[in-house]
Amino acid sequence: MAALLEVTDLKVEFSTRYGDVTALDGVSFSLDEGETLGVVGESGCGKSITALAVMGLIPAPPGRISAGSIRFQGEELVGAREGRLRRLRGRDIGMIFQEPMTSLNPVFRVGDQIAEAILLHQDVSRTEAAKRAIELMKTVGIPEPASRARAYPHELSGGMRQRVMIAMAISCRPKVLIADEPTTALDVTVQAQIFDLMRQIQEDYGVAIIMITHDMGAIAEMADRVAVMYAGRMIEEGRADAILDHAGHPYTQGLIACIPALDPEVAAADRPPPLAEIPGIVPPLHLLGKGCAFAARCDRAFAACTDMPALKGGPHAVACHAHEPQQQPTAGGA
Amino acid sequence: MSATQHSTPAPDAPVVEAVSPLSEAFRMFRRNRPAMAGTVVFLILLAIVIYGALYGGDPFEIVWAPQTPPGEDGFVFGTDYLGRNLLTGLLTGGAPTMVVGASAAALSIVIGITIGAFAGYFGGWVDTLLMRVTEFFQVLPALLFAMVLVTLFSPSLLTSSFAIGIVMWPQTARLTRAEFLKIRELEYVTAARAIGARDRRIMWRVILPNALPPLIVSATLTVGVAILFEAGLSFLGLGDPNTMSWGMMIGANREYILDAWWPVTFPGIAIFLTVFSVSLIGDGLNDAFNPKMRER
Amino acid sequence: MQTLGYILRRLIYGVILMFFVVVLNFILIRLAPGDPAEVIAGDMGGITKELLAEIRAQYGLDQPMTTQLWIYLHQIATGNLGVSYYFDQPVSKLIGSRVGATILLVLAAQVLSILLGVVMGVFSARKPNGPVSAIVSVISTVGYALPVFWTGIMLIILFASWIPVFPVEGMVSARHAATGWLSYGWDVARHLFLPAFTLAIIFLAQYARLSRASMIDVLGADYVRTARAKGVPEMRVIFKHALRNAILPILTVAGLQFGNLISGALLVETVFNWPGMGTLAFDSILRRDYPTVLGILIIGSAMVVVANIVTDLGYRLADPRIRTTGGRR
Amino acid sequence: MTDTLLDVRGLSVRFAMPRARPFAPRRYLHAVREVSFSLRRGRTLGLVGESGSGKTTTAMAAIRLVSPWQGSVLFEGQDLLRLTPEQMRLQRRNLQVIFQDPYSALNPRDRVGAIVREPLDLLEIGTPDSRTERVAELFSLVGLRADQMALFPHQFSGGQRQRISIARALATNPGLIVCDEPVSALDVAIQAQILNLLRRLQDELGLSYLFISHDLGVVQFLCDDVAVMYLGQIVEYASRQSLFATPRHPYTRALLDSAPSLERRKSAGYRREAVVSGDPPSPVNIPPGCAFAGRCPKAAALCRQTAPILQGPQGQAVACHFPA
Repeated sequence: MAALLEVTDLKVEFSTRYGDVTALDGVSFSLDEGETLGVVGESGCGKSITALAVMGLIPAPPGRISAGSIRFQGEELVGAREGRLRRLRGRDIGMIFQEPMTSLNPVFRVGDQIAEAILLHQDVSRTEAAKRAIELMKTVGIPEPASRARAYPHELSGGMRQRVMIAMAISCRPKVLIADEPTTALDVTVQAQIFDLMRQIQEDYGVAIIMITHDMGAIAEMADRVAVMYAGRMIEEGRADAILDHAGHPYTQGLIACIPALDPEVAAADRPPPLAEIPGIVPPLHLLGKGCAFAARCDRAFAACTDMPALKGGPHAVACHAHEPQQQPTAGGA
Repeated sequence: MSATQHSTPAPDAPVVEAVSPLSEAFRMFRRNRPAMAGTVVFLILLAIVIYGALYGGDPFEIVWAPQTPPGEDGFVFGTDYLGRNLLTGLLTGGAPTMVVGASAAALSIVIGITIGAFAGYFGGWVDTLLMRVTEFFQVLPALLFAMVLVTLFSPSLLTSSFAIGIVMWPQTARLTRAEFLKIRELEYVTAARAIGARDRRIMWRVILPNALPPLIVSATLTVGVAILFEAGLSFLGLGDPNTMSWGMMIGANREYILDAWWPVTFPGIAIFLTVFSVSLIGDGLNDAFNPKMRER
Repeated sequence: MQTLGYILRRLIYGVILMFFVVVLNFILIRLAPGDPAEVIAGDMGGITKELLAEIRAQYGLDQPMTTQLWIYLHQIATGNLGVSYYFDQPVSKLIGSRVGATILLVLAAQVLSILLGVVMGVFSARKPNGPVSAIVSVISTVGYALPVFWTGIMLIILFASWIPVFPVEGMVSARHAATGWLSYGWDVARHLFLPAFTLAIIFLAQYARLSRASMIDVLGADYVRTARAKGVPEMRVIFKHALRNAILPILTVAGLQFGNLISGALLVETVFNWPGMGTLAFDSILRRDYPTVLGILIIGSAMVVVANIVTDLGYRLADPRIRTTGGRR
Repeated sequence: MTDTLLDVRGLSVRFAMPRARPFAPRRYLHAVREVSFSLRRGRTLGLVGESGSGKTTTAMAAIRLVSPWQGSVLFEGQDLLRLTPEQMRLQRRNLQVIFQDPYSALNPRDRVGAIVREPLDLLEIGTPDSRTERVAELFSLVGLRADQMALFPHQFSGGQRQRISIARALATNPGLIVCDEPVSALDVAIQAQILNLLRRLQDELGLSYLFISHDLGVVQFLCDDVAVMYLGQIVEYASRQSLFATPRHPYTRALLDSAPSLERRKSAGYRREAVVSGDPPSPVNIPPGCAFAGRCPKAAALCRQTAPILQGPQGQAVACHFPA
């Protein structure tokens, strides 16, 4: 069975004042119906660019997709006409963003903003669209949806606004929902509510989710599969458990180890042990060399790391010269 | 962002050169062609005006037949309705325009920044009071008020500068206040208080320098507006009657425009070029201080 | 209901502002060198002793300052702006016959400049580095630097001798004095075009700049990305989602510009002999007819106050955030 | 001699709201309500809560960067709220702050060396020469090179800027450092670097931290005692060990259940127990009774009428009618 969404060797370049920089290089992944792919990495790793590329929303200029393909249900989206992409957006691929505070238009009522998404893609009357908008608001757990539909964004809390965004994104029952750090700007209790809602919606609608996050905890709770990105490349990919428990790439290992996780042992300790560190920072895109971008921060780097390692190794792929694929825990593999 | 950024000390790492935001902006400005053109034109005009003020001669002297067209009888720009040499007028007429423009702008900037800074920094009733005063001055039609001031106290370079300065400051005050309100909330201002800085230091040493970029841009534009204001007053015959200025030349000859186009055209071009070059500089400064706008 | 209360509050505040304008007038006359009675009488030649005595009595000039102020305020409050001794007419009547022409000119210039400015700004914001954008920024820099009275004169030279399609002087042609509303209106419109256009040029430049910057800002906003992500066509993104937000700073500035518009109108009216308050102010200043000049200052300020209230209301309509929190700007 | 460094009693902060109309009664936003806590020398007290819980305002009021409305703040036995502005200014050498946003915490117009030196200059500590030496020492202490002193803030990464902030806070050898979410704006890898640095500095210099965070993992790593705040009040005040082992307030419980964790796997079919719903009430119209009642799964009629008081044994006080 062909994947719902298939991204192959995607390359995105931006022209900046340092010249052309490659924001994404050789990014490949696939998404099956109804599953959640978590894309994880620090800021500046190309997670959001990946999402925008799939949506056909890379700001051009200065950006452009210079190579690769994005196939949605077998249809090539790279180079597709804007009109075609526009009809896919919002209908087949929905998206929610990081900042619910600024992602809704401040001068329109939230009900109208949801109804607009419906009117754009479905042949229904205005009143019908307004009715459905209220139903959607109920679906995403907004109390008193009929009166809240007449509210302006600034009259709602952050959590409520993110629910409105979700209602808007699922209004046409899309097959893919891209969530770009949907809870980063929210408090933890609200984040938990939003995660629960997203999982509920996935169960009810069967929507496939691309969940972009920097938070390994969110990955554990939300993702079936994980792609780890670093400096515009995918460096590890596989099932969530495999990556969380047996990370192959030193970067992924570091990312997991440096979290001050809630742990009864740590809590009971008189003085918790120091956290693991990854030294240094993500290199700026215009200074990327030919070799492994992580080599400068990596304690396992050796001579071979001056060449770019390829992402290889079956269902749990790792892009690292120092990585030796052991016996893969393929027991529960797809 | 600079090149080498490691959080752990690396003794062999190259020493990075310090780049201050101001020198970065200056470099941007120098690369901006219209802005550099504006600067050059303005400097040339300034040189001409200074030369004219020193050696221009008497612009009121009647030297030839009235309304001699440009180029005839050795008069490059012709003569006006009384037979005065337009070249002399053009050479000497820039000084009052520029002097009044600059001093009025300076006055309004000083008033505006002071009032805006106090209103924005202290907030509360200080802000309410000062903003009410500002609104009051914005309600008065500026040119009319300046005209009244000038006539009441008899026109001269000093009264013109004062009158124009007094009607122009509210915009600077509003801008300054807005910047102060914005920057006041930033953490480095709280940090300054946390390390024991007094209000005076925070206002003038911490907030003001960070508010300067938009204020410098606006100050440049203020100079342009002040020049136009001075020209307008002189055009109406409310400039210093004993000093020839470009606006006055236009005003004096405007009854005869259908007979002779040149006595009004050339001074107008002179005013235009001055303001145009100043606003090119302002635009260039704006781009230099907001590199984001260019990269979008 | 809430809006009604808001209007009421703004009106009260406007009255307070006007009170201070009147007080300022009072101070100005007292500040002027010379005998206030002579200042008020103005440059009318051969002032009689009787007239001066009459003025002194009327303004209470022989009484304490506070009484004088009280008399003056009382006069203004009852609609009495004083008497122009030059025209020998009540100032209110003089201004009343002129104010309509000025309002017409100012509004025409304001509407023209906002419309053109916003259109120019929007189109240049779509491609900030494109040729349209470059042309618009040249036009706006040039327009900004043009002395308005000089532009007017240049247009007169152009349209009077070379392309005589628009009348260059006055507000109506003599022959149109009484030939029905429609042709009267057309005649006024033709006369209005050049002065309004001249006045609009400066403000056009400012609105074009402002709406360009504001539009570039808004087009980069998250909610515009949201609109695109839900498949809104680009034109609708620009004109519905973006413009509605980008217009807000323009409204604010439009309100603040009214004072400057009136100042500009003063120069333009003088150039085109437009029979408004500007020409009256100019003539009166030259004749030192202070009651008239100060009357115009009061009426001009009142116009700005009213215009500010109207723009604030417009802002409240356009921005729901202001409406519900009740805050101002 | 007691080892209590900071003792805050009944601290309240309120902000005046703009009047709805002229002459309408003033309304107040009650940001902090009757908060009491104390910090021992050389230890770390965590203030935890979600946005709007008043944790930052509490800390800022405790060092008078925000004006409190009521209460007292005893620092080394001296009430800070009774000091004159100039006395308070001089006291600032003992009270320093590390801010949340590494991008706005440093004045972009100053060289970072001058930024770190500024407190020494303003509070006139040491001779000019000794100040220069001190700055170099501070730079190496926080892991920066001395040759970077001439650079400007925009030439550093977020993590490095946070190190500069820390160096500035350390400059005057303060007894107390308020850390206002010092790592929440940083990527996880950088966050670990900074947390380890703060820990190391505490061990080496004997610092006391008042540590504000919304991240329980961070608090668990760094704090000795924890005060959980909700709508301007402390709802649970406990030692780290007992708070994480046996949370007593339903809100603390909810925070712990909501916090992301690597152990809660979708693959293992993890489902969260019903987490609290909705949002906190507005701090302008505070409901009678317990502020958490509207979201609490255990709320009873009593909770909506009577506000519970913070009580319980030392090291495990809770403000709840039905504590766990």
